[in-house]
Amino acid sequence: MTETAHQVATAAGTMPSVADLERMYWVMVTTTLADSRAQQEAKAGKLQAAFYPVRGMEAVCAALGAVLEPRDRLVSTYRNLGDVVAKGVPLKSIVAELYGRVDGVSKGKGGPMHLQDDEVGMTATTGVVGSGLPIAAGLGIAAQLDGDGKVVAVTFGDGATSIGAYHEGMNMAALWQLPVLFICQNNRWAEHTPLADYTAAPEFAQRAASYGMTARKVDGFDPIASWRALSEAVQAIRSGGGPVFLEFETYRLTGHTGTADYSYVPKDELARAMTRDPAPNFRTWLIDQGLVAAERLDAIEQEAESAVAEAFAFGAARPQPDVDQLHEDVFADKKLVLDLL
Amino acid sequence: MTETAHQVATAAGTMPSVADLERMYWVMVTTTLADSRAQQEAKAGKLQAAFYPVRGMEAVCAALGAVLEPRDRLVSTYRNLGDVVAKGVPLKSIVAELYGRVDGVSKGKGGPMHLQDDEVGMTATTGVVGSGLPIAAGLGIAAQLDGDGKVVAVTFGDGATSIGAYHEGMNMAALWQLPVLFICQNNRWAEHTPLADYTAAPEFAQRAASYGMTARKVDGFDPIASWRALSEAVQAIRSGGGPVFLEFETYRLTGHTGTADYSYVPKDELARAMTRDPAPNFRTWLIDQGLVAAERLDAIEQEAESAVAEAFAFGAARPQPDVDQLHEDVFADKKLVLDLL
Amino acid sequence: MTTLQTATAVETEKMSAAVAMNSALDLAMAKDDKVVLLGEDIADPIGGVFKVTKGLSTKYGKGRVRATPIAEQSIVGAAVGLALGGYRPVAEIMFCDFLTLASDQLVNHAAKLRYMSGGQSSVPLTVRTVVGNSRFGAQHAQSLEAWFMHTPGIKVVMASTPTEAKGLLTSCVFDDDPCLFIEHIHLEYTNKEEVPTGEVTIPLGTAAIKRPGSDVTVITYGPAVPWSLQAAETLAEEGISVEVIDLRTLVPLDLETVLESVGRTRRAVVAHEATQFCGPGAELAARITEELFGELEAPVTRVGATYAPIPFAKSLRAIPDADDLVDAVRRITGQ
Amino acid sequence: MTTLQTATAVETEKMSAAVAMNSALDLAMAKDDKVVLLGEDIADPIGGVFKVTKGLSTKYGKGRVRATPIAEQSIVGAAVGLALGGYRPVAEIMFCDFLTLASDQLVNHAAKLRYMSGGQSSVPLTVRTVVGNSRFGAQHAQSLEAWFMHTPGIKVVMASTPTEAKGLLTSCVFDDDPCLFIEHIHLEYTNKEEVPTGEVTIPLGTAAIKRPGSDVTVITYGPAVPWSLQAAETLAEEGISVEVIDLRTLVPLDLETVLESVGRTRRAVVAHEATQFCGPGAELAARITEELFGELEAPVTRVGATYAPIPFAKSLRAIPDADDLVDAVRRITGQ
Ligand SMILES: Cc1ncc(C[n+]2csc(CCOP(=O)(O)OP(=O)(O)O)c2C)c(N)n1
Ligand SMILES: Cc1ncc(C[n+]2csc(CCOP(=O)(O)OP(=O)(O)O)c2C)c(N)n1
Ligand SMILES: [Mg+2]
Ligand SMILES: [Mg+2]
Repeated sequence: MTETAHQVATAAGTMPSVADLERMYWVMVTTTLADSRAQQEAKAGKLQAAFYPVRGMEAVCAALGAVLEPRDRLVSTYRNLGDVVAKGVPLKSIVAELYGRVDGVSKGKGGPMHLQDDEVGMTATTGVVGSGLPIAAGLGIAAQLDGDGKVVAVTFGDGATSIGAYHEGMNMAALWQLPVLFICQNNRWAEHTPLADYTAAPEFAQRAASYGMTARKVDGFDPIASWRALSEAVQAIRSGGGPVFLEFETYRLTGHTGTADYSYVPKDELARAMTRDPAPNFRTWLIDQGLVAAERLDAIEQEAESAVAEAFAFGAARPQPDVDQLHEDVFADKKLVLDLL
Repeated sequence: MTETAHQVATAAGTMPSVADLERMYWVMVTTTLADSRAQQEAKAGKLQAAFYPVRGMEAVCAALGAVLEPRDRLVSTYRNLGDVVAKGVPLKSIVAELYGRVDGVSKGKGGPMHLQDDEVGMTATTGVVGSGLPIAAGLGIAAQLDGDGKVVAVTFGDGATSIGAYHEGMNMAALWQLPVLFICQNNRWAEHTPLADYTAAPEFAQRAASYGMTARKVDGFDPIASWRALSEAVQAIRSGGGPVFLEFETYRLTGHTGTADYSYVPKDELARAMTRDPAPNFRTWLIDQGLVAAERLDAIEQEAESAVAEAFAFGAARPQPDVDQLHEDVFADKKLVLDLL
Repeated sequence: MTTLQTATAVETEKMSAAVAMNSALDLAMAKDDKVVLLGEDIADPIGGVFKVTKGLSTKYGKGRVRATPIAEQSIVGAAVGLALGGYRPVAEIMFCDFLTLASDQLVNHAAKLRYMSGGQSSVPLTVRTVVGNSRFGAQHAQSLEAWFMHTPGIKVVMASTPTEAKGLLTSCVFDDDPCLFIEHIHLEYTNKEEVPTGEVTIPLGTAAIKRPGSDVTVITYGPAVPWSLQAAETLAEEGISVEVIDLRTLVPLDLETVLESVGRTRRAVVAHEATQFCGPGAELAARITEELFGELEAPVTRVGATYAPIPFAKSLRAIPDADDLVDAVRRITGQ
Repeated sequence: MTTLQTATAVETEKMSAAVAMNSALDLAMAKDDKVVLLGEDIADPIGGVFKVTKGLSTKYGKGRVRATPIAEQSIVGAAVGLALGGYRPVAEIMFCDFLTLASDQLVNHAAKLRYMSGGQSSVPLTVRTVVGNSRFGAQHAQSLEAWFMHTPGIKVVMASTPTEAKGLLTSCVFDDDPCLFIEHIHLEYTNKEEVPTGEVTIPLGTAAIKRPGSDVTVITYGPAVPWSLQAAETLAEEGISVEVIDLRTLVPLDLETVLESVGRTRRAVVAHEATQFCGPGAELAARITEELFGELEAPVTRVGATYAPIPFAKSLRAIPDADDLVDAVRRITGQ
């Protein structure tokens, strides 16, 4: 990670279309704003939910959203806000789910750790570290059997690389050359434990390559570098090249949860990471490069701001699910449950 | 694997003492004979137990027995006959346990999958693939805290490298530089599934190195090469160098269990492996090198033969445990169990 | 009550349970190309260590019949993914004891995804597994059905005959909820019977009265059914008329059949091979008592495995048998 | 019955359960250098996400207090190894739901090694874990004590007060068998009380009568104790005298205290937050009925979580509370 602020890839290479650049900026700004708002509500005790901020990961999420098609599937984690916004889940349905309200994507029954929206290929979100990888492998088998070039992406943190399910999912995907894109969001923390305290082998991409798949490390603060790595990977996977592992180097810009202490973070490390804050850097760069005008970016920001405000107003105001939902969707047939009571 | 029969390491290097060479030969012959006898009894329906032959692994087991001290600990698997003989568990107690008899190492309550003898550091034997690795890591923490240079060795198959516990144990050992020796017995089969069908990354030593530990591949048919690699590793570990992973290339010379079909094995592969059969090759080499005289080896063989015959006669003849053993050793205090009935 | 529904009840063949389940999977795969199998060693030539998938990889290809790495979490996890991707995976976990390795995927994902997604997800997977016995020792002998009964969102099925194994497995495969199908090593090959060669389905949640009787109801399932019937035979000779109910599915639970029977006999024993303490019999005993309190002549009695790991030595018998059941019935009938 | 044994019953301090358990671990580590801790995030500065290990890595060093990788199998597996190596490990599994990831090590190894080795091995490990609630959703809210009750060879403990948390945890740490110690997120910080600052031990297998009564016995444990006491208060106002028994340990089980009480009251309700179906209450109900059949005035009733994953929305209440218990007691007392 270099220390230049405002740094975004300048090296030559393919570039997203202007529409994609604008959408990426929209995703980044929306995510940043919604994230801050959710943290604020959580700290105020108004949002009674475990909320896991995504600050620092906005560039990767935005780039992922730009390279995936709606039919492509995404499996995410508890730290999912950027992923779900990028994949196109409507903001109101997201926020209503954070509040556990009837208009949430999952009718308020899943909550913030389990955001899911089949309509846009946001297939599953797990709260158990690493458990998404075998599920993604299974979706990869399904996609491979379907034979239509669908890609399955799965996001997870650096800490997830320690767990058994990670290993099993990686080996299975490599073995069968499944169309799975493994996205390691390396924010250098596993809850409150720094990377160096949980592994002697911090080069995740290198370790991933040893399973027999393509693997690369990417600057995850840089939306263009992220977009390039992701679109290359998706193309390779779509054309049958088997799984790809990308490690995105970022930093967790906030505490582990919306309410957690973060005083233990080394101040200089955090300050350095803050200079790479994805959305403001991207804005500057887009203007500097003459790709998107400041006015257009202002408009996107305003749109995002009001969308976030509206979504939170909506989410907090909607009712909670009716009690008859308690035994609905335990099984396909509700009657079976009633027999067991 | 070269195709020369009678091949044993000839390259210069340190050598076991004559006493160790003789003991290694004794372990190999005893294991081979006891293994064949157990298979025979199992096929005849007289030994009613799942027995997992070790034919092909004798050289590695013998070498391991020669380099470990009694205080060093060993964690093994269901395929444990060579390990337990090499670690010094009395043959009669082993065979009595195969038969589930009261004089078995575990009073007949564990059976062949769970041979254990605390007296000689044969600390645990698991029937769940890969589960020994985290246990070995824990024993490694204990040894590290004891600070007395004890080494913990754990044996497992090539197929075990696919499972989550393997991964977690490896990462933990590397992280804390635990005094653990990982011994991968690569016999190229995971039950009835060949290596190429369960991983795209068959270079286990290479993958192991990516956890941040020393790792090497060794010719496991060669007792001298195995002994050299193992003693080097044990020395390094004992002096605080952290964990070492050794992959021993062998071949499963029989079916998966004592009674399993093995018709599916590629005949040429098996024939080639058979030319490397550890005990007879070692015998020839010891004589050729003038290290141990043929007469001495004959005497060892005879001793082994009668010991095996005696052990099987003993094991089959001894009584099964008394019924009052049923609730003994569920908890330290038997009374607690009686309260739960 | 219908104990069996056959699409074409004509042709039959003598089959073991293993062969009958093989036939169930074969027919399911032929009928619906969304049915895929995965598990250790399930491909030919070996066709599964219990031979239940024999021939299927040859017939349907290694894309639909996948021999996996030794990795139970990813076997069940991949089945969850396949199910979310529109398939009907049938995963084999070699021994029930290894469900411990896959229980995160079964319990936290398969069983909860429909609920947590507000009904968006179906997870139509089947996990087949086998309960071993003491020939393998304590790590290959546990009956863990109680764990999954206690887990809302997953169905639990155990068959006791080849025909029912075929019919129940077929129902699991085509069920839209996750199903755990537990087989028993003793039932896999013994007890051959005439089984329809065509499709057989038995609705989940229907118990079967395997022997009518009037003095005591024995409620049982899976491997305990044969020895319960044997005990009933012995007791008949003593003049005690025992009704034997084979639950067949533990979730959903056909309590109606159970209560109807116990309402008549006014005495019940629950018999199973799982550990008795906090086991399936506890739920049945509690429930029967709640519903029929005033009508019972004796407390509902349980016959299950004793509180101990399963010992290897045969002289140590932790798992109950017909004699234990005979004793229990004699006790509650005051003989 | 002794509900509390204090080595030095003099000095006390106001403590939450989290602080009391911290004190228990601190004293245990000071007393016996074989006591070692491991688990995710347990080292300082954070000292565990529930702060139970706060300060201990600073005091005893990172050799004895190890923050681990996120790897539940190897956390418990390493604890098994440490125990076999002569130590008394205390492993923290952040949420009870993640026991699913470590259950092979707990069930197939920790619980069986003494038995399978014919008594050679002791496995004196303690696994501490926490039951969450719906603030985290369905994957962080399960009470899985029934799974481990059903597993021969492991003790299961749940405390309901700070002092008892300290005393029971200390007993677990120094017990020679594997112990599962389940905490509840609500009890961790609320309900402070005066707790002895010195060592406290409470023998495993001793229940405590938390409120004497004569009409109905409520048998409960862990997080259900406070709301059971609350229900008893409400019912007292209606003239129903409820005896509340806090089991404190589920294995071993103090059935004697339970039967003595129900023998007097002749009515019993079992209350817990685990799923009711095939849960701990089933065993208790079945057992009480077996022992006291002729003496019961009403069937033993159960109050447990309903059959559903734990929903996130608060309007959906899957876990019972005082009102449910009040209703149940009214029902069986015919009010
Ligand atoms: C199996 C499991 N263990 C523990 C936890 C508790 N936990 C939640 S998030 C987290 C840290 C994960 O770190 P990382 O994978 O780096 O992801 P990040 O949170 O940094 O995005 C932990 C340990 C969990 N959810 N699942
Ligand atoms: C977790 C688990 N899954 C499946 C099995 C069944 N099983 C016993 S041995 C074996 C093959 C293991 O292969 P490998 O690790 O190469 O060891 P080998 O038997 O060849 O020595 C399998 C799958 C098991 N014992 N444990
Ligand atoms: Mg992280
Ligand atoms: Mg092998």
